[in-house]
Amino acid sequence: MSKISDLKTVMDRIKDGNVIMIGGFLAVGTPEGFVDAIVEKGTRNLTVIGNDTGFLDKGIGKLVVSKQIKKAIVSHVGTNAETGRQMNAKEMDVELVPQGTLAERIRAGGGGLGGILTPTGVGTIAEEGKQKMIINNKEYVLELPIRAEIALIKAYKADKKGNLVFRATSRNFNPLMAMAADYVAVEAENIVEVGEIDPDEVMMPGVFVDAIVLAKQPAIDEVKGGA
Amino acid sequence: MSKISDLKTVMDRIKDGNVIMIGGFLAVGTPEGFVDAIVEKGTRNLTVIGNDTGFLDKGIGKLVVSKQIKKAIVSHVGTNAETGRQMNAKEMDVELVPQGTLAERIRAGGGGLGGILTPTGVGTIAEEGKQKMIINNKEYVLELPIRAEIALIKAYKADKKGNLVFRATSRNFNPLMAMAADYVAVEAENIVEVGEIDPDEVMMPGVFVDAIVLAKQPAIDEVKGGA
Amino acid sequence: MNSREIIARRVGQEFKNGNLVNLGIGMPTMVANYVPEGVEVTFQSENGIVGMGPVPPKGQEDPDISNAGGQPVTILPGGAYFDSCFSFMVIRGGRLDITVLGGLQVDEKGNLANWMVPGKIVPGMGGAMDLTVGAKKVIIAMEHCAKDGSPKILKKCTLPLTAKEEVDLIVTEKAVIQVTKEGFLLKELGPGVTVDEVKKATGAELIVSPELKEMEI
Amino acid sequence: MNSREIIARRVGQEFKNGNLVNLGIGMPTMVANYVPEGVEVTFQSENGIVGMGPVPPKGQEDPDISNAGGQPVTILPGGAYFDSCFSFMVIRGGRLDITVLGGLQVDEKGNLANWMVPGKIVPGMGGAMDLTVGAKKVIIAMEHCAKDGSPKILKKCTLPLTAKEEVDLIVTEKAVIQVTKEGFLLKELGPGVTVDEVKKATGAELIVSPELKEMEI
Repeated sequence: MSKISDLKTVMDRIKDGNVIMIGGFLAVGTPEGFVDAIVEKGTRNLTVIGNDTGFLDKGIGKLVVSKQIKKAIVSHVGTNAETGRQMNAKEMDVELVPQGTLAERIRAGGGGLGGILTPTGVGTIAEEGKQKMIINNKEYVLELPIRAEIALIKAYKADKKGNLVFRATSRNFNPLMAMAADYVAVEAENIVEVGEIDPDEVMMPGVFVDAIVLAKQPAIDEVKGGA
Repeated sequence: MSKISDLKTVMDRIKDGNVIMIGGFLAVGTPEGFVDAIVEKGTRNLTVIGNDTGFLDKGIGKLVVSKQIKKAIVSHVGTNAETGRQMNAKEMDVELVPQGTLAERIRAGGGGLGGILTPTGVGTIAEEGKQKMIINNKEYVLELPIRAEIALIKAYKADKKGNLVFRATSRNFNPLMAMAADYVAVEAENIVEVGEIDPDEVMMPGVFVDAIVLAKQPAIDEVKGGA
Repeated sequence: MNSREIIARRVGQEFKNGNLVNLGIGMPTMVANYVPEGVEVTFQSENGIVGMGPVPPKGQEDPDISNAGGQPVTILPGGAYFDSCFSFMVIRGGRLDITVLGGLQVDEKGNLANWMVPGKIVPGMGGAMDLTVGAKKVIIAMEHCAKDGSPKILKKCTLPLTAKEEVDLIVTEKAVIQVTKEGFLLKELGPGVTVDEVKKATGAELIVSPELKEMEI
Repeated sequence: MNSREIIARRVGQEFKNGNLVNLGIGMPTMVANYVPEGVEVTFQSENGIVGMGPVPPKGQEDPDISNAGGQPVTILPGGAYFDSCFSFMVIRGGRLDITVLGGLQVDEKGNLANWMVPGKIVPGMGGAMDLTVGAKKVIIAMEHCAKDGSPKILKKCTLPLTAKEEVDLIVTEKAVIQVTKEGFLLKELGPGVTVDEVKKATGAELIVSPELKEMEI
């Protein structure tokens, strides 16, 4: 059962008002082809979960500029002035979450946990409205799981069953998000046959993946030192 | 700064009464050389955290037979009759923890979390004495982190900085335990130079590892299909 | 056909194309041999493997490749290994379609007891508590009665529970019984078994399905 | 030597052999250039890299290898990559020796504010809240005063906090100040700077160390 799909099939799943996770860290490891296709499609009122809102012309930032995001749940927006403008003008809602907490909340959503207790954010705005608990004389904030309807992630290599390999720091949030959504679409730089990825090399088993789309631009293997 | 060490140095760290995590799953991926050395040393009153108590002659079971364990925190003891006997005779204390919860508790201990909420064990003995919480209309048990003074783990390959690669199902609890102890010693089947393991191939970065000891028996690479 | 084969064959029929399946230790492991033709399922085991293949021929075992029972297995092309924490994220995270487990007792609320008999045998729960809570469908594969002939399918479990209200289906050599809000629904009979025989061997009320039939195995 | 270089040089002296260090975005990143000779430290960045090497020569950047500021970096032999969740387990889990961050305000309890100015600029906390809570030693590397000359080292922070009571050391171009239970301890002066100058530029009481000396940079 091959999971190879195409951009149109993936885009057909994305509707106005969806909650979408998008991988990447300051646009490193962001599935730019998927982002461009959403911009083109013009889907509106999206809730987007990601590490940051990228740049005006790169990463999640393109969806900010095109005003398709109703709410962003991210750890950082400082590299995209338009996010700040829309946030101040109350055109977009931004929930800022400490980066490690964001990662753990996505993981909890993916792993069926009801939440995690983290020391991060104690005594700051980040704890506001949240339950706090003292465990072994130390204060922790209870952080709740996040899931999405759709996760759009980027991989370096995928086999046709959806087993994924990420590369260098483009891994970041991608494997976490692949676990935490009802429908997971992967933009892969390389697609290989089943059996070509060693079982110990797999970073995300295909059981979490629903659709694989070959990235538009071919992998620049001269730059990346070969597959 | 090489972390290559020897069995004696690691054993010198282990004292009566220590809390020790030992990797492996029914003796697959257990550092048998370390276990044998503890038996030989005769350290007593140990608290041992592991997936199971192995067999009479394999894995953690050898420490049960030699009566060196005061308390075992494990998910399963059914493959070692001596554990059952000592448990019933109240010679050893056994805390049974659901396997997924044990894994998450060790991870929480390693990652600085105060605990996690899991649906596992709700309505069973496993929830007794624990706080329960309702999140989004679903019941969860609050499970607390576990750490150890020492973790003894098994790796397939280590470089001299302690970067580790595990193999097949011998991975199991080993990487989790490597994060959750004050002193982490690795029994490695193969030791290679720094730089020989690709940064994307590393399953556990060396920052968590304190000592590496070459496994006594050479890797049976014919059986294992080569390094 | 012996009881175990009847059970294993019938459980295999529950698998749908593309399912991710976990088989418990013991009899459930046998089900791997009875996946219906044309159905492709992926087996995972909680010790950290997905895409598990059959037991290797004698002499070709790899000491690093085993299932959760510690038995040597193989891995199929497209399989993957991972650590124990990740393994249970798959299990609890909603991607595991079916878990097949053995049982000591199941009651009409769907409660399961299969991990200890106080004072007698306490093997531990292993991964069973996580599997029952996590899998979309929990199938209990067991002989209908205990060795002493006493019923294992009860109004209320008397042994310590593995999971509360998680069992979906019970498959024995005598019957296929679904756990419903109204109670146990008897859907199929074992080869040559009568409704009365099932009722006598069961310690709870049974609703007999209007579509009751004999297992087609 | 300009202010930034003074600060970066002095922070580098805090590194001990074998330390695992995280450098924040901006000025803290400069510290990588001033690790004292003979001291071997390992740099990690929260986007998922340990064993980070210097910025690559122009034209040799790899688009998949960057630091948490999005800048191209390299990886040294013995380095490793991992996902964001794992990255913060390293950070919160007790294996990160030092984090060097910039600051808007630090107060005498060791509170830090460095992630927003309400109504003006709200870049977000990124990984700073986790880093301050997780690292064994939190060093704030910043210019002593704000651009308008107002003090950033205060009795009590007025901006929203990044972390409560986590700062260990402040290094500015004018002074090295340790956060102690008794308050700010002035330990070292910047090149040519007097105690009075530091006091004037600081919005909190300073305890002058009996061993006060000029930075040796």
